[in-house]
Amino acid sequence: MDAAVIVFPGSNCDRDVAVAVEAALGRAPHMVWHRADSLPKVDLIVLPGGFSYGDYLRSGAIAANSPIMGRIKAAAAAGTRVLAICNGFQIAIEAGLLPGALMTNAGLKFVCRDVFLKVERNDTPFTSGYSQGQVVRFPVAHHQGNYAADAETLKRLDGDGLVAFRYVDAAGNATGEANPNGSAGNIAGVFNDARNVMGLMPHPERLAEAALGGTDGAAMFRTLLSKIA
Amino acid sequence: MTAETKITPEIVAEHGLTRDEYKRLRQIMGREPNLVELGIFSAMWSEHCSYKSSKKWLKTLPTTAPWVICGPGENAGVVDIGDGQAIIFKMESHNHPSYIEPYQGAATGVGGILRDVFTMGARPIAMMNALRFGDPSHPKMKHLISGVVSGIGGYGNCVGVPTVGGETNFHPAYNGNILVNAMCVGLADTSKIFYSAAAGIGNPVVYVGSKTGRDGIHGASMASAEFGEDAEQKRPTVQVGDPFTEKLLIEACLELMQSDAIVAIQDMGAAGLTSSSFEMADKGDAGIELWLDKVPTREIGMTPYELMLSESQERMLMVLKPGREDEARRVFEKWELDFAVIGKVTDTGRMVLMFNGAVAGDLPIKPLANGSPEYDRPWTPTPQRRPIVLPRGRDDLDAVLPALEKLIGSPDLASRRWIWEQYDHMVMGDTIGRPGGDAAVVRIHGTRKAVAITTDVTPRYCYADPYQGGRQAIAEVWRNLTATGARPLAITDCLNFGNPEKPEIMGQLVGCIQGMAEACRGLNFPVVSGNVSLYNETQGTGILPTPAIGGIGLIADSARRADIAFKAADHAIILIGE
Amino acid sequence: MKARVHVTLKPGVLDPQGKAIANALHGLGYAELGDVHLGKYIELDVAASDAAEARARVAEMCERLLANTVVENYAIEIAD
Amino acid sequence: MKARVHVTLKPGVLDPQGKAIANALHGLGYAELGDVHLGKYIELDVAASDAAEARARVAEMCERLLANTVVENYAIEIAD
Ligand SMILES: Nc1ncnc2c1ncn2[C@@H]1O[C@H](COP(=O)(O)OP(=O)(O)O)[C@@H](O)[C@H]1O
Repeated sequence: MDAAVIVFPGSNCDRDVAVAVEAALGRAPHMVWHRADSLPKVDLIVLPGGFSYGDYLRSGAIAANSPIMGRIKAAAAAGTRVLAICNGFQIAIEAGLLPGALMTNAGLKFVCRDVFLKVERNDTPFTSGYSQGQVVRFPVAHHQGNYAADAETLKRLDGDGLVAFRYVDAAGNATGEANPNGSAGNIAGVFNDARNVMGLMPHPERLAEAALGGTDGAAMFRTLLSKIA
Repeated sequence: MTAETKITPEIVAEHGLTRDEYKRLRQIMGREPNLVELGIFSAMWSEHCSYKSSKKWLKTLPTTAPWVICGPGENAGVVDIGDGQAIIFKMESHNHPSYIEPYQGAATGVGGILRDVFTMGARPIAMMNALRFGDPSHPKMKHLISGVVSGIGGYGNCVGVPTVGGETNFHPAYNGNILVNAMCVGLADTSKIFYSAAAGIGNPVVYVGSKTGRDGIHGASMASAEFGEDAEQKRPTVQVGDPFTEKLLIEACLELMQSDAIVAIQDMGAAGLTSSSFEMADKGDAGIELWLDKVPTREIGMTPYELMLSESQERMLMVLKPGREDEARRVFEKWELDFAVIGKVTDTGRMVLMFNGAVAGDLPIKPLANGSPEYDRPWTPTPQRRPIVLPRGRDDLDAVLPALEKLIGSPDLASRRWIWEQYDHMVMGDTIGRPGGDAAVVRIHGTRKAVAITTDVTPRYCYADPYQGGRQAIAEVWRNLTATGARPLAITDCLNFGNPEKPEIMGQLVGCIQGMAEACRGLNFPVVSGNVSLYNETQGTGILPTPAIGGIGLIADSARRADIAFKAADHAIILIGE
Repeated sequence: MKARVHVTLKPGVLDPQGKAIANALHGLGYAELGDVHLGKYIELDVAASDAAEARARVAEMCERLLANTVVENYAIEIAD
Repeated sequence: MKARVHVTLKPGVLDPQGKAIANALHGLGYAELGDVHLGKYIELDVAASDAAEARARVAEMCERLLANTVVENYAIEIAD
């Protein structure tokens, strides 16, 4: 197994996620500058959080046009796993790797706090470390994480099982209060059709170590990077 | 205005120089200054840059300890935390700009303090902010509060440095003059600390970062002038921050600092190119020749006056070793930042400003720096006031519970969660003590060590008794740090006061500093950096004396830190102290 | 040539910012106010041999970067 | 009545977003592109007896909320 973290100008969770990847993998991932001519041969590509290009114009929009995104799309089409976190999710959506759009939070403010998420399905490489319906705790830290899509897309996401995580309360109920940003259907993360690309607003890497106050995020990196036949 | 403008008493007054100061300027120059030179003197001798009212008293603060690597005088203070590592930290005010434009004022305050820290070779690892607002029901206050908080978040979140805490008070004395103090803490290797003294005759002087525009020209003198009714008129002097460029600037500077190409480096803060170039030359006992037409600009037709005094953000000045320009240029171009060689170090002891081949200004460096005014302003001690509330025993629960409710509901004690949830306090993955406790705790990446960080002062104590208030603030910072299990190391401060030309205000400043100094000496808790913000008044009414203190401490083993949460039922609760 | 681009949310897409502005203005006493919508306004200087060419290039920029056509519409005006 | 408001940065004020957009478009090969400026576009429904009244009220809203007149200019159009 091998992993790469893509670094855009303004990425700022690149090191954080590299730490979590290294803890799971036993060695550091490749850090790939957005202008690199090629992608190393890897099993997992991570689009990290941060403020690529300052979130100017629309978060993720400018980074989505980086040349490296063409290579990432090709790799994703060939089955390479792509984990897109926070600003990485915004970039993946803008690049068309994932459906929908991420709008300004309904509360209009940046929000940084722990949230509870429900694991919608555990038969994917991203979520097999969790049990079906498990409630996990990850932090969010974003200003534009309000997931939106047209009614048809939302229906398809539900019907095809493409929702990865939903915001819930501690008891697992997808209530309005549990939703930190107004996302449609309390959607916190989604898959592509082939389920080898997953984007989510919350940060699994921020609670992947007991010293940081929780380890729920660690299982995602562990399962993603464990050798599977 | 052009360089040929005749210098009239009105123009001198507009530049905030007194008659005596202007006389001294003429003596130093040996002639009438031109407008560019006058502007430079005015900026360098402003309260903001020269500390002319406070210098005498700041010297009385203890600044040394075996673990202090660099005390006040550089961009930030440096303390040793063992294993070849150092913490570099400082606090700074951005009060006046934040009152005029809360979002941008607070944002650029964060940007400025970040630059003070990474200029010295440190990667910023945490930020704090100490905020004082007026009465929450004051018509302007809601706008100011939300603007300041979102400005701090907007900048810090984007740059990717966690904002891990701070303090927030409300008092009508700040109705017309809010306080926005920001603190930044960085981590460096002791072998790679960068200072600002220019050296090496002929070495290139290099400009990096954003382009220069007509931002904030005269901001430095604005920050030193009491607010009057015309505050609104001064609006165009507000600068706009670009946190994205700052993030690139941090990465580019830290990348170049991995090499040994840099001789000296200084950020362009208040009074921009003027203060940075003069400070670098003064510290290095050198001269500098600047080629102002080489400065990257974003507007056309900028004059030498504007180029020297612009306060455009996200810019740095460096002296490089000879022949290292191309290597440095490559780093900055990779990060899509401007890079220009704009001058050279000389042995003349003078600042010579060239513009399109002609001399636009020529000033002696030492006499200007050493000759900056220093005042021993008259001061009167604050009269002893009788306590307003006398403590008296109450054991009737009927009275206690409503009182408690009232306290918890007061703006000063209410939860600050709504503030710190707007700040990314976890980015960088090392915040192990999040906001909500006495001090925040941030791990030293990849080690067992951690730093505890806090800010504190209780202005009403300082108002009642400056000396005791100053002492108390230091003691509380000390307690906040020790409550996490940290050994307190050093403090930075931001001394916010009213008009020092009034003896009673000067008395508050003196009293607070004396109290701080005594407590610092008693605790072996030196002051290694700081900032003074005076003239915090509106139409003659001063703020409460507010010496905000930022402290840091070291936790040797972060697994053994303490926090405020009760852990389980049946644990004993122990009260320590009198 | 100068191009002026308006980027607006598609009808039916939730506009939390527009709603918040409307609420704030109602709070300030503007009872006469109905809906508010917030969009972007972008001015671009483009070199082109004629307005049609400029429009075509700017439309391409909109599709590729300036607008998120999943949720946004754009309109282009070209001035001389 | 419909009011259309354009809020733009005052000349000379740093426009980090405009700069970033221009760089991005240059990177995508639009060499013909010069400066880019990003502003806000706000549509408001207002009840007013005539255009002059509507304009006056919207100007007040701009001063009080919609524009940050420290760094921004605004322009109002009224269409019915
Ligand atoms: N402006 C601010 N920015 C970030 N955190 C803040 C701010 N003001 C207060 N806090 C945080 O809120 C918590 C409570 O603050 P405060 O009431 O001042 O605590 P205390 O009275 O214990 O010093 C602290 O953890 C503090 O760091």
